[in-house]
Amino acid sequence: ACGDDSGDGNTGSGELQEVNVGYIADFNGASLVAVAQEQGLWAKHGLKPNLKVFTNGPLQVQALNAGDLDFGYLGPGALWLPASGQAKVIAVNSLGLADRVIAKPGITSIAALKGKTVGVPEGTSGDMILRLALAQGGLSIDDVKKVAMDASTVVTAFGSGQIDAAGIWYPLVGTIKKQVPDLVELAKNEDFPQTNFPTVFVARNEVAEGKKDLTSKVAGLIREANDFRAANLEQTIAATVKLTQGPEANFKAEAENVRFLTSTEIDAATADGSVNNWFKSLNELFVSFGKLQTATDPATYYLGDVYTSAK
Amino acid sequence: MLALNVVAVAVGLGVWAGLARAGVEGLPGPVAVARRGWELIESGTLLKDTAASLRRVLIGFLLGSLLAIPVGFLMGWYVTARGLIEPYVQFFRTIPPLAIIPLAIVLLGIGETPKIFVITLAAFLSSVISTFQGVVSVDKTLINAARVLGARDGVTFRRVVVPASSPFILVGMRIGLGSAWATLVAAELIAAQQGVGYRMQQAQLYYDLPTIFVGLITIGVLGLIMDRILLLIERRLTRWQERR
Amino acid sequence: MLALNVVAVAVGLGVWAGLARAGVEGLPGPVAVARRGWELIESGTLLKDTAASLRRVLIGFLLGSLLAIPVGFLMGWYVTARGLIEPYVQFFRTIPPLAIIPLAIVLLGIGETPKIFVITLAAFLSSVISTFQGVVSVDKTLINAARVLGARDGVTFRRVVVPASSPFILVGMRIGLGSAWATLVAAELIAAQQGVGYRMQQAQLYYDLPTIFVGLITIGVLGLIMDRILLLIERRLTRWQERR
Amino acid sequence: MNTKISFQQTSCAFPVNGATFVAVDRVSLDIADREVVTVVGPSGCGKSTLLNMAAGLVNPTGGDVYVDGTPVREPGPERGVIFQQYALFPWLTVRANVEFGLTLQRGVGRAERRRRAQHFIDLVGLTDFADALPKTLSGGMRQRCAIARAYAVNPSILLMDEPFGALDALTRVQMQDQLLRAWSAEQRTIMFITHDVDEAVYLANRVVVMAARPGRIKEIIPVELPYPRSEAHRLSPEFAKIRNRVWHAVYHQTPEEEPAT
Amino acid sequence: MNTKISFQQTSCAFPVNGATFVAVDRVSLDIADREVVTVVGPSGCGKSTLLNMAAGLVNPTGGDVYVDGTPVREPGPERGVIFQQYALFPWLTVRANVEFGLTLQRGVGRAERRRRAQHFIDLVGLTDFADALPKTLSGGMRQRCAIARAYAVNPSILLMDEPFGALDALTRVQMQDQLLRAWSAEQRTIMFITHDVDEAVYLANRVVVMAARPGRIKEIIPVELPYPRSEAHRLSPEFAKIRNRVWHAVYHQTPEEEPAT
Ligand SMILES: Nc1ncnc2c1ncn2[C@@H]1O[C@H](COP(=O)(O)OP(=O)(O)OP(=O)(O)O)[C@@H](O)[C@H]1O
Ligand SMILES: Nc1ncnc2c1ncn2[C@@H]1O[C@H](COP(=O)(O)OP(=O)(O)OP(=O)(O)O)[C@@H](O)[C@H]1O
Ligand SMILES: [Mg+2]
Ligand SMILES: [Mg+2]
Repeated sequence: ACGDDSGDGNTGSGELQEVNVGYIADFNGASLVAVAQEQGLWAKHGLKPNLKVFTNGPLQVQALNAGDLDFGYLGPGALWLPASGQAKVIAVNSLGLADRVIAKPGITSIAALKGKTVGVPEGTSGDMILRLALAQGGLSIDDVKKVAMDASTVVTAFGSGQIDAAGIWYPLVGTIKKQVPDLVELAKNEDFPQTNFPTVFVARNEVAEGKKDLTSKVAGLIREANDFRAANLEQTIAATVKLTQGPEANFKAEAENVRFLTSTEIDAATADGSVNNWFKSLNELFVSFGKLQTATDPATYYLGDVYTSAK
Repeated sequence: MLALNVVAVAVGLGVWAGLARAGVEGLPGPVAVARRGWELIESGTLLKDTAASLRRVLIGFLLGSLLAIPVGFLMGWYVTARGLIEPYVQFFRTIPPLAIIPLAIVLLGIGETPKIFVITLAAFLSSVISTFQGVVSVDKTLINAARVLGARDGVTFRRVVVPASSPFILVGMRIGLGSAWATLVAAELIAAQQGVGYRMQQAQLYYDLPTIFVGLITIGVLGLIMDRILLLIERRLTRWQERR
Repeated sequence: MLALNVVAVAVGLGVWAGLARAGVEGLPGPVAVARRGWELIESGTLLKDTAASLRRVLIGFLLGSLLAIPVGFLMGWYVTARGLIEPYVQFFRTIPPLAIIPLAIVLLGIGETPKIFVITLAAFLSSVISTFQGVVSVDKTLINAARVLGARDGVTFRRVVVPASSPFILVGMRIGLGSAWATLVAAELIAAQQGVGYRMQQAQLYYDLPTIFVGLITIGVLGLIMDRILLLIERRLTRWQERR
Repeated sequence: MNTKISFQQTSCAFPVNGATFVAVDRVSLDIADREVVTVVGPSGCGKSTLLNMAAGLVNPTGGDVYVDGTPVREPGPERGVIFQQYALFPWLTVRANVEFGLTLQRGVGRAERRRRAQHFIDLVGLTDFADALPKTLSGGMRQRCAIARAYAVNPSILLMDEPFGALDALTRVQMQDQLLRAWSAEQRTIMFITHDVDEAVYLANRVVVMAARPGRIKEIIPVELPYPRSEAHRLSPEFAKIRNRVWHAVYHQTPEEEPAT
Repeated sequence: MNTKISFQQTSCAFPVNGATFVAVDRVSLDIADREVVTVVGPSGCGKSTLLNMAAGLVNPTGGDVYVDGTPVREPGPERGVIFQQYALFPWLTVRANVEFGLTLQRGVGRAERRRRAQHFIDLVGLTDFADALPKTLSGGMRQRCAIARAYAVNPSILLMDEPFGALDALTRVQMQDQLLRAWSAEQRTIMFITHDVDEAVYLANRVVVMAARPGRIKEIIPVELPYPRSEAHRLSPEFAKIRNRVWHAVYHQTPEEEPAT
């Protein structure tokens, strides 16, 4: 459905600039693209998109670096990639509130996790919230029996009682709840006001530096779509369902656990350094994971002024 | 035979339904899966996905198998070729397709080519060992018979080695076909817009098990059909064999 | 032969170094990989990983191959068994190992068992087709010869069908070995604490290509060594064959 | 005398390109216990098919074959078979091939097995090749190995399909005499296919002459020469008469080969 | 007369369990152009090995074999071979087997190929089985198919390894006469292995008698009977004399089989 819609607003105009855009087919990753499709924003911003769907961030960065993509979408777990110089962040998309540390009924505090088996998809926001939570509860990652597994494995393993706790997110937590209704949520994003889990759009380094005009056009489009979404969530969900053929219920659940900022709010957060602080605190986490050698200065890869100046 | 197959499938469905009802964690029952399957068919998604995946698997499988025949021959026939090629075949066979993907993206981009390439590679690597063994196992007296009738290497290969090793080649193709399908999911990690494997990954994002099962069954059934076709071809090609 | 292998490896290394130097995105050169490999060896990580993975692969491979021989025989010998088993073999062969993992966890937990199970399954499914074809292809006169000497089904199987189809069985085992290794990464998705596949996944998250390459090469080399051992066994077992 | 092997209106047809090809057409033949019956006939007339039905390797499509009064359903070690194509196990040495049948017999120990195998290996003149693989043997040596393998299990019935076809003349005569010696000592019943009319007459109590298309029995010629037989019988006028009669039955003409000195 | 095939101190040894087994030991033999040489000798004396070296299928380990003056390095279609084990292509019908060699010859069109194949199929009496697969043929029929296949390529040299061994007596005599007819018409050179001393004498210009362990030539016996030959020659006293001489050379004894009437 996406491929043929992309030409809609493009009647007779040779002026449109081609752009290769990657996204992930969940609500966070696809909603802005869906809005742009639905509202004809591409043509309006002088763009002709080539949309490519991926299942994770690192693959998109590889495609970016291989020159097959110009722009892509990353979740918080992949933000170390731009931090290590592999791409530039051009826009903040949303702030994730979906992450949880969950435990079997009976385990009521972080401290009680000591020595327990904890499943976590490594390197994801689930991993990050687990570490934050453990630190807050006075434990380190070595105090629990951490078992790395991918997200759907966490669902199965928790559901069948193979693990005692997990760092995972909604809507998967919802899925697990169907099997373990009385599971305990030990920690959630709001417990850590200093650390935000933003999702972002990134650009290939060469594009960000060499095609300022294009970058600016895309940033402008993102702004407009962003504000549309903030104002019309229902319509956005419908558009996303149409784009991805995905299940509406899951998108709804996902949307409930995200904070969508307006572009004005993002402008402000950029101006007062909050955005850079979000990234900085994540970078510290990445360093503790061993993903980054040093906590890079976000100013080197977050192109805040591109976003704020794009209208 | 067909009756037995039907029995087997019925038993399988029974076990599945039993497991699902017995409340094995998260396992959707046949009914839930059938309902989801119907939805996907109605919306046309399944058809489009299937068409996209089938195309990739078919092309990849055919390329891989066809390539395996001459390469397996070279390896079986010429010691030099074997020494040069074999280490690579063995090496790449042990490497999971997932690990090939980054390289495929770097070298081939994110279009159809790298997807088909990954599948081709999987089919090729399974087939080539079998073809090679087939070439090595051909009865020497048949080769001699061809040579005394005036056949040079090329003819001997085409008209004696290939038919004589056709049971091996077909084993290779059947295993290769399985590998091709099993690699589909990995291949469709590479920026696929549609495809059964892609749909399954998407479903995995939300742990949408019914959709995953629809995907598995689709792949399984398509694989089975293609395998039957291969078997029919095999029957035709190896009718000359004296076998039980 | 060995000299040729060395030449082949040297050429491969050359191409790799060339590609890396020519600046193919993200491809680490041999030197970087060797350095990383040395680090991993020094820290003892590589040894521990290798030991853990080797154990899983060996057990899974042996179980899978040994199981494949009687099952392949049943399928080749008794039409009923074939009708009942074949649809499942074909079906599961097309299913990517990744899709088996949830079920393995539900049924077998997160210990070593499900990891070995996934590998066993992969090895089994590759082997069984080949064994089956081997059984079907056995020269009828040899079976007749055994029967007139007083051999019943069991003996005929063990002492005629198995040796006569040993080229096929060994093809199956070699392909199965490849599958076992290729499945390792998927198997070690199941809550592994160490293992080469686990290390590679971790490295993939960190985009740590040198480590991935160290893993690939470790797997490749181990796979190659095991394959050579199989080949030696094959040579011994099929010395009776008249072949070129 | 008891009937050992009994063909009763036995037919065998093969499907060939849609049609059926009748290889053996309603053959009735009783072979008595301890009798030697040889079968001759033109190439392709159904001799091997007939023998394979007695062996239990080919199922009759009509009628039945009885051994000791029970219909034959499958092969058994009491019916030894020597195949036209030898059918040696290529992965076993000569010795292991010969021992194969013995290892399946209960109560035959290792030493005894070895001794018996060695006896038959010596008998067929393969002493120096006991540890050779079949692929290293000459055609005649392979055939002799197959003979030793069948003899070793000591079957009460021997079904032999051109067993001496690849042997040189002297070895052949020696094997014929050995066969007859063992036959009388071990009380065997023998069905023996050959193309050599002299051989057929020399060995047989009765010679079965088959005709082709469809394969059927044309004539059964008794050989009224006493056992044990020797070269003297071969030279007797009686022998020559029977020989000519068999030849005539097969080819509707007397042999053009006439004796010469 | 020119020498067509020349063995010059040709030896062939096989490695056997570490040691070497000398199958053929320094054989020297010149076969003239258009000569028929038959080879007889006890089973396992190296006849097939000798013939395979001339065919280019086995490499001598000592000395060399020359055909038309050049050393043999590989097989060629000018040297037709009939194998002791037939070696038919099991996936091809009788017709396709016979046509195989013809399809490799340039300038033989489809129709011509078919015609020639049919001719030889008819010649060996397989007319009704032209479209049968080898597995459905009897032993003798397979052998005849192999004969037709070798004849069809019309080689100038025929190397025949017990080609008529599985045939019944009458067919065999017919094939012998056909062979001689074609030989004189097509100007062929023939090397022919047989166990049948009569056959060896009937066909040959010279009979080569081999001895075993190690395989070597023991005696070469010229057959001074004029071609074309017929039954009359077979019955001549001259024939019987040569026949006895060959027999004696092979077995150090005169044939015990004496003529009878
Ligand atoms: N499996 C089969 N399918 C079709 N036809 C067959 C099969 N086996 C044998 N025949 C046919 O049956 C006929 C008799 O074959 P059989 O082998 O019994 O002949 P035979 O008398 O032993 O001949 P020979 O002396 O040449 O060995 C032949 O015409 C052969 O083609
Ligand atoms: N590949 C081989 N390896 C070892 N020994 C061999 C091989 N081929 C032949 N021989 C030996 O060489 C000798 C001669 O064999 P060959 O086949 O030439 O005999 P032959 O004269 O044709 O006998 P027959 O009349 O029985 O066919 C035999 O003793 C045989 O065992
Ligand atoms: Mg026969
Ligand atoms: Mg020979």
